Amino acid sequence: METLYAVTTGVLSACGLYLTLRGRTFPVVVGLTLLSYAVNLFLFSMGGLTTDGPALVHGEGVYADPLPQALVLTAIVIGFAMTAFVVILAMRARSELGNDQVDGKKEDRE
Amino acid sequence: MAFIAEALVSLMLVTGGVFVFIGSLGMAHLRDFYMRLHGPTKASTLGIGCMLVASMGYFWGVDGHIDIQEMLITLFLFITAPVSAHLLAKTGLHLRLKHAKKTGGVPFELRDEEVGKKPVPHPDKGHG
Amino acid sequence: MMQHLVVFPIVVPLVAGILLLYRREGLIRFKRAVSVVATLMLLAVSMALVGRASSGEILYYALGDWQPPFGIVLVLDRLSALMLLLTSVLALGAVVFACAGDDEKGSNFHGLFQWQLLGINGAFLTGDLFNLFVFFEVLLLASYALLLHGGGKARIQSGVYYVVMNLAGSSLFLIAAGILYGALGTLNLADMAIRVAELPADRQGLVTAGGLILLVVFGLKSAILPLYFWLPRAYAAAPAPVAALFAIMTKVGIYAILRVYLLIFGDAAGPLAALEQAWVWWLGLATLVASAVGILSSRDLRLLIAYLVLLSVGTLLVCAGMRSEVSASALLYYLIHTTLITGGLFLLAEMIGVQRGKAGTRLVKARPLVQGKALSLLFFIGAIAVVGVPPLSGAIGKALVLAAADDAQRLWLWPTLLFASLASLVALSRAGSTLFWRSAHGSPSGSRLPALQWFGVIWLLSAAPLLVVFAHPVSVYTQATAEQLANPERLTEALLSPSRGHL
Amino acid sequence: MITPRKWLPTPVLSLLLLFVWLLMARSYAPGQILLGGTLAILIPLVTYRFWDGHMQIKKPRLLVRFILRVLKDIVIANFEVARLLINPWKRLNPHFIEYPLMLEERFTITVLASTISLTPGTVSANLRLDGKSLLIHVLDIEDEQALIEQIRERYERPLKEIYEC
Amino acid sequence: MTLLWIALLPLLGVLVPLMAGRRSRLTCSLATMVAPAIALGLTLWQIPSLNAGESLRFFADWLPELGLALAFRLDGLSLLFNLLILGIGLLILLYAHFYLSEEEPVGRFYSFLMLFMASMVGISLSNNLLLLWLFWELTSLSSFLLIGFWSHQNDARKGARMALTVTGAGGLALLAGILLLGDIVGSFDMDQVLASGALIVEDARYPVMLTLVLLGAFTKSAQFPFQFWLPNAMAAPTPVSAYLHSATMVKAGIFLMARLHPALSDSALWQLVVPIVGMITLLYGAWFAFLKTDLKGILAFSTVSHLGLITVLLGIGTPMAVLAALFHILNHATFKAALFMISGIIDHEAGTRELKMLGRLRKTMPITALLLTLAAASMAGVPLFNGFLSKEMFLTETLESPLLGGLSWLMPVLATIASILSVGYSVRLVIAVCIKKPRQPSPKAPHEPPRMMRLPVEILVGLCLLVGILPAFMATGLLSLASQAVLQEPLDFHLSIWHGFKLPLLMSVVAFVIGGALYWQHAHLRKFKESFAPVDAARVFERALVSLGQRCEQLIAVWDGQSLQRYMGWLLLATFIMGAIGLSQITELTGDLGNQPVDGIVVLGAVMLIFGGLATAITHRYRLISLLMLSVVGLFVALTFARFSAPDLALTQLSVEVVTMILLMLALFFLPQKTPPESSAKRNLRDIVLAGGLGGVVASLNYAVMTRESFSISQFFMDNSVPGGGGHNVVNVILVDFRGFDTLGEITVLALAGLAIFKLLNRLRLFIPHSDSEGRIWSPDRYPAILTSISLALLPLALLVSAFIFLRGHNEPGGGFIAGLITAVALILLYMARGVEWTQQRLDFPFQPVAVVGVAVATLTGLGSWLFGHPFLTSAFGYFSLPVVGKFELATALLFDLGVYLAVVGATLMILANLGKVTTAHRPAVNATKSDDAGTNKESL
Amino acid sequence: MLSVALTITSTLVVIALILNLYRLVIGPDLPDRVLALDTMYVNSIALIVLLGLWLGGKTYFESALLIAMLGFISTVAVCKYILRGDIIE
Ligand code: NA
Ligand code: NA
Repeated sequence: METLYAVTTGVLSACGLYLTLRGRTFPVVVGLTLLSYAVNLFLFSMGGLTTDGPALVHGEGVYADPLPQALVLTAIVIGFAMTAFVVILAMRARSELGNDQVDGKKEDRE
Repeated sequence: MAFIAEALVSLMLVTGGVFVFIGSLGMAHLRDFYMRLHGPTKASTLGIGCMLVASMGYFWGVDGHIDIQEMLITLFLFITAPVSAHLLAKTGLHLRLKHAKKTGGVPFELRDEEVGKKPVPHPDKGHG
Repeated sequence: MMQHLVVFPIVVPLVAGILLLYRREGLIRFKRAVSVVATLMLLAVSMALVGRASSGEILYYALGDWQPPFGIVLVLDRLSALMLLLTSVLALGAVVFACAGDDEKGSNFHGLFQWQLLGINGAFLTGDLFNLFVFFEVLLLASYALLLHGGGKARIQSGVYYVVMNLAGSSLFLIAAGILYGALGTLNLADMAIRVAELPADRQGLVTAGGLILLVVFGLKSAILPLYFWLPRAYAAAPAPVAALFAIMTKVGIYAILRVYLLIFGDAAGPLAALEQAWVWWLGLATLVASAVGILSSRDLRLLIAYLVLLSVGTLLVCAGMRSEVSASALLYYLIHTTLITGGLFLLAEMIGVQRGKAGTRLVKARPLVQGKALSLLFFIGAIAVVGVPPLSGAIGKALVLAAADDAQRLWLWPTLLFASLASLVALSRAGSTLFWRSAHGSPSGSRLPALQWFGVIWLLSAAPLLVVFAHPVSVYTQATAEQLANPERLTEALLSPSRGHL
Repeated sequence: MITPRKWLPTPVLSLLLLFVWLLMARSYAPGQILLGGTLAILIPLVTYRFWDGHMQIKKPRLLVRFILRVLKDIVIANFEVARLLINPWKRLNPHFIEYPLMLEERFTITVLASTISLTPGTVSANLRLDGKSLLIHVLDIEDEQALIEQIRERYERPLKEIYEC
Repeated sequence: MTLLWIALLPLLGVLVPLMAGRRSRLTCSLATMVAPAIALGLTLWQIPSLNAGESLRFFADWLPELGLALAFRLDGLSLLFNLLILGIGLLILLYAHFYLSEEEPVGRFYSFLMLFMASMVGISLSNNLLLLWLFWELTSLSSFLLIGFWSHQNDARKGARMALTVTGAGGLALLAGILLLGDIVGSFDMDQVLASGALIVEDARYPVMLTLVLLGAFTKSAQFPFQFWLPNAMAAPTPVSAYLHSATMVKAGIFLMARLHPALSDSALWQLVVPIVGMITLLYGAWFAFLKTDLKGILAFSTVSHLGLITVLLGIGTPMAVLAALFHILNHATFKAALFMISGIIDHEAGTRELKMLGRLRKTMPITALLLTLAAASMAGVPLFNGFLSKEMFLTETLESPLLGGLSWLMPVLATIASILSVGYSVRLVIAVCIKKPRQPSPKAPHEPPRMMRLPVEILVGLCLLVGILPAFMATGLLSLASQAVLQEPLDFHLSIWHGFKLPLLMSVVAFVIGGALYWQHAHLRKFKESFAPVDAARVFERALVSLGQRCEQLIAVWDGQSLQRYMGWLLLATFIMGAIGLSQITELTGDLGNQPVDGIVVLGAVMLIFGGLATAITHRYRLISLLMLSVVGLFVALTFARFSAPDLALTQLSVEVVTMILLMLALFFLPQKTPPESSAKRNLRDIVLAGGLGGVVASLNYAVMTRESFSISQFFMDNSVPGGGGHNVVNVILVDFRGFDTLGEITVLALAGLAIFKLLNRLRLFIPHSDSEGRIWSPDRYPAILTSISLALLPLALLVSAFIFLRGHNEPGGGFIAGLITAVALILLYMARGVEWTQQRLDFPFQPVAVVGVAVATLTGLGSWLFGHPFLTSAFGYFSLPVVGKFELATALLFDLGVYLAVVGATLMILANLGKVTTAHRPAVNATKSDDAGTNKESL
Repeated sequence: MLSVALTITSTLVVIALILNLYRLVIGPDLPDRVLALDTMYVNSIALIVLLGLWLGGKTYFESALLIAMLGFISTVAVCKYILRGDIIE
């Protein structure tokens, strides 16, 4: 299971990273979002993968490590805030610069 | 849990699964978008409903008292599924998606003779 | 109240921000008053904290009363106290300058400014890796907003670079923090240090990976080569008071490098000790070279100053890369100097640009300045200080840095740093003579600059002579700080042995 | 003086909300009833302003009957559709129907459209902008007129009675 | 203390003219002179103590960490220099009073001059190497200001910058040299340094150190090949030239060599480099002085030449050579200062410095012409002038020095040639200016200057004569003190006019004869020189700087490229390398725990995620499709969280995912719907390799951590969640209590995002497309009726669910954040269904205050704990019981969570609703056919 | 018996999801993909229910509820986007 999980994280990161290397703002934003999903999965698994052990303490039992979960929660929220900002920035950049290239300098070829 | 109960739960569960499957199958293999729309709207919704009933029954059997909170999800689905389908159909009509040839009563928005074959490009060429 | 003093640098801007942001429009006088008063309070608090820290005692503040390593702690040692004081001094200059009118060029300036301070102070105080991430994000998002204050193409474009790079950096931070948590099982930096010292062999690679990826993140923040590209244009485009405040932002990265690597990867870390050293050293040198090239290529005063920031970053990084007590002390002295002076220069550039009319800060012939004399005097002071020519602070800073290198390091450092200094000398003398001497004919036009702006600039640039006059007391403090940093076990003891240090 | 009306603008909705609350809370303790009751009063008060016109259920008993009928139809519809879907070799006769509406209120039209979508082989595809007719897609049609009649009698009239008369 | 005052007085004197600048000019000039006069007096007052062999020192610690101290010494060498600096300085001030025109800002000029004087005094008095460097650099700066004083002149600006650049570079080298020297000696204290000659010379770092120090000295003293800046510095007002380039600044380098002579000179390297450089400079300067046609140019090159001479002497380094050097310093300063002042007078009165426009001054300006002739005679080394004496000593030393081994004859020969040239240019100067007829008329009719303007010249020329005639009386005392200081032992010498018929005299005679003859051949020589392409140092330098700037710009353009793609590439590459280094140190990737078994649903999840991720990347050019794919990933990430025991995360991820989708679509509306194919195959491959590589690193690290046992501190949270935090949902207790501080930061970030986005949207005017990317005009149904009714029906339900999730969060999955998002999403649904205007009318609360109040509530909850003497954010909870209600829990954490809830609702709505608002007011009519308003209308934020 | 039923149902749901993915990938038109995504949301509720039955707990009830709610909203948003471009107007 760990192998599969790690491969998934890796593939998602790779896809996200690939998109962040694109030349237009929107794919970059999508890439960053995808990357943050991957990173959340990564961070989440740092306490190990636990089946049937949500950290709701009502007695004895096996519990998943709650700390990475709390961290991921924070990371999701912050990631959301950042994504929101960057996508609006992309929009504004298009309006100011006349195209949606990340470098904002070349002619819009459409 | 009593055998009968378990059997009922199991039956309900499998029924649900089958409906879920059928809904998606219909969506996967039917010939045009308007027909594909039927599967998920009805079958999947009912399938989930069945499974939720199975779940309710199961926990009734296990915990000994009945919680019908699953009904809430079913309620939600029954409220929302037709609206989703409606909106999807609207988008299909808006985009003038192809329909199966033998479809009858084709409405005006899908008829070429009413609105022309291709969308007339707007002078400002959209926003590409 | 005194027992809560350590959390004040966070609470004050937080509350001030709340007051300022509650209403979006109007009340500009009220907002200015709140912002300035809050910054003054911050200054007072930081001074008190420096006073507390200078005794050498390491204090911590357990938020929520959860003791380390479980809860989040704020750590006050000489280093963090110094950084707080530096921030508040810089902030006061910037905020007063902004009150002259820059704050009205967009919405919510003062609130964002205070929250930016919140993020910076939090980053300086926290003793927890993940909390550091959170404060990084606070300061970044605030800086994104402030960078765009006032609008304009250049800001938007540089904003895209800045934001996207830092967003990717945030993801990397999470990966690094995750690995370190996974391998070490804790988030408290002091606790990490203890655990690294007893690390099983099969986890060393993981901690190495985590530590080095973290270095990429800090390198990005501090603008090390080849991750510095976001800096020059962003700093050049930012509104003056914001650019001035940004002078501390790269130092947050430097601070993080000092804090994390001296503590966690100190001598006790065995095979992992000084994990970052070679990278920071060599890339710091390369950063110096890149900054020199940038300095020589700049045709705009703001861009030039931005590259001077990069130069200071390079200098600080090589200092960090030397990793000795002497070099740490030199680093801190230089850091104080460069932060305040480059901050002041950004403010000054704005004033000069305004008086030059259309030409702005571009280094071309333009109309003469209305207040050319005073501006040129300040520019001269700032330039001397930043180049490192006596008799101002830069000279002492540079001499300290040069002297801190050992024989092997000198071979690389001296030529590089001296050539970079020469480059800045050449560029600044050219800039100065173009700005103040090579004016077009005609009488100066335009209005005189507001007093608040003068205050902001003079407030910051007066550091140049003051740091020379009080070089000894300052360097006594920095040396004591360096000594404290060189002995991280004091910090771990103070935090993790229950009887000591708790406020 | 605040009239009870203002306190409780939509008693049915409030009851429904209380019921849902108890469903979710999985407890009928007095505390939960109190809490749920408070919310059931508060939420309509907050959201009341969003209703343009206020729906009155005229004949609740009829509503219950209607719901049961629809549920039955849904189950049947699904078996029907399942049959159609599983057997792709059966020739389907898809068809669009322009259904002239008798209902006028938007809400009741919505209920009708939803009902149509959930029941045998029909999906309401578009409510015309004038609100006078509903475009329905039928998966496999046998008799167009019969279908229109069936919808009218089985769903539209009851709805009209429940809400609009 | 006296020493401190001598050093400080000129420095304080900097302020005097600035303050007196508003007064009359005379007041200003006189006031300025006070400080240096006192300093001079104080210096002279010390002579008896010096003669008595007392060592005069002042010491105060400044920065012991660096070895910098405020340490001064006054010995013979400093005395010599101080007298020159202050004495000539006073004369210059007097002279400048007449020289500068009425309009010029004399106060500023004086204060620059005083700054310069102060720094020179500092150099000569410093008893600490670093202090010396401090003053050294200060001379560069003040001379920059002085040379550039006439800043409206192009030459002045360029000359100033060139001087600063060259001397500044030298100063940097000097700093390095001094640091190295201090390191070798172990102190920067001059006394210690001077006493450690042997130690220094034997140190392995000596050659490097010496090179660096000499670089400093040579640049400052305009030695070859750094001589070029000096002639260009002549753009300065003449008092400046007279002061800087005769008496003081250029002598700083000489001073340094003399000062460090005992410590550095005892090596073959010194004795090789210094004399040779000096000799080249001597000849070079003399040659060009001979050929220059500009009065100041001649003087400037002559200065270069004489500096070379002194350098040669210091290089030779024998006691007598040192004496000669010191003597020549004194002599050169007097006659050259005089000559510069004269040239200034001529310039002032005749309006030109060009030789061809000058002539016959003996008629028009007889006294000045006489003074010129006398000073020139001294420069040429005519007997009975001071120049003759030191030159004779120079020639003697070149003969006696064993330098260059078998080529030792070369030195006297070259020295003679230099003397010939020096005679040549002196003769030329006198004849061209005073005797010959001008070839062109001068701009002004020359006449004698004011009496007082000539006074300084007269004093100096008088000194030349006095010293020349009565050398023993005039100079012995000073020179013996000075030489003792340099040589560190008393030197027995006798200065006299006549040394008998010896070889040096012959050499002088030869010089006079041939030099005189040379003057007559001057025209031919000039032609010879002009056959070479003229090399204008200033131009070359200026061009070099410009081209350096351009090169750097090109370099930056190539290296930086303004390409975010490249920057990201670097970032990822750096991360890849770092991660790979870590991985390479892991011997066994799989840890002790190994793999858990896989089930079908997990495989499905992985397939969905991998597929979704790949599809997002592959379809990225079709942006909406890519978004749908991203949505699949989002959904399955949530399911993954659910699968692995993280219900809170699943809920959060789900709600965030939907909001993100909506947000991305809102923005996408204003962006191109498709990305044109523009990446080359190479670039794509590169990106795939880079992204794939880093993905591999991430996967490996992930795997390595997961298969190792966790040593987490988490058990503490498990154990304390209920007793300490009052909640059963540990994740929530961590969020609102154990690590509530993180959460406070997190909601601040969220509120900040709202504020930042508001800033971005402020006054943004966007072009609203009339049709989609395929040219299809939008559907006319703005608010589909069915959607409207349903969203209204869902609203109360959603709010109820939101309240439910909020209230139970502490004990079960949920909490303020998720509840907030549900509320926000429900309202957003309303926005979608009914539009901004309609919704806004009914939802009349402003979002920013809500978000801020959220943060405020959380903060106040945290601050509340202060009232009970607990740290910030300390939680409290209790179980209470009421008759009907029964037992229930109240916790401050709930209040904190309320803050979170409000912040989330406020910020999310602020983002989405404001974004929606951007367009609403400006939407053109649906069926508009005109596209006049299609352009984007931009305004500032 | 229940476990057999669980296995069968799981298999059916998994196949259903793969069919959704198939439709999502091949399209051919946007509404097809949106429909596929919408169905995927609905079907993932089934996954959650199955998970609950398998683990014997109701911890994930809220997740299912949210999927039902949010899946709908996201479908609405995409449809609005296709129909009107401006989803909040
Ligand atoms: Na919109
Ligand atoms: Na809108």
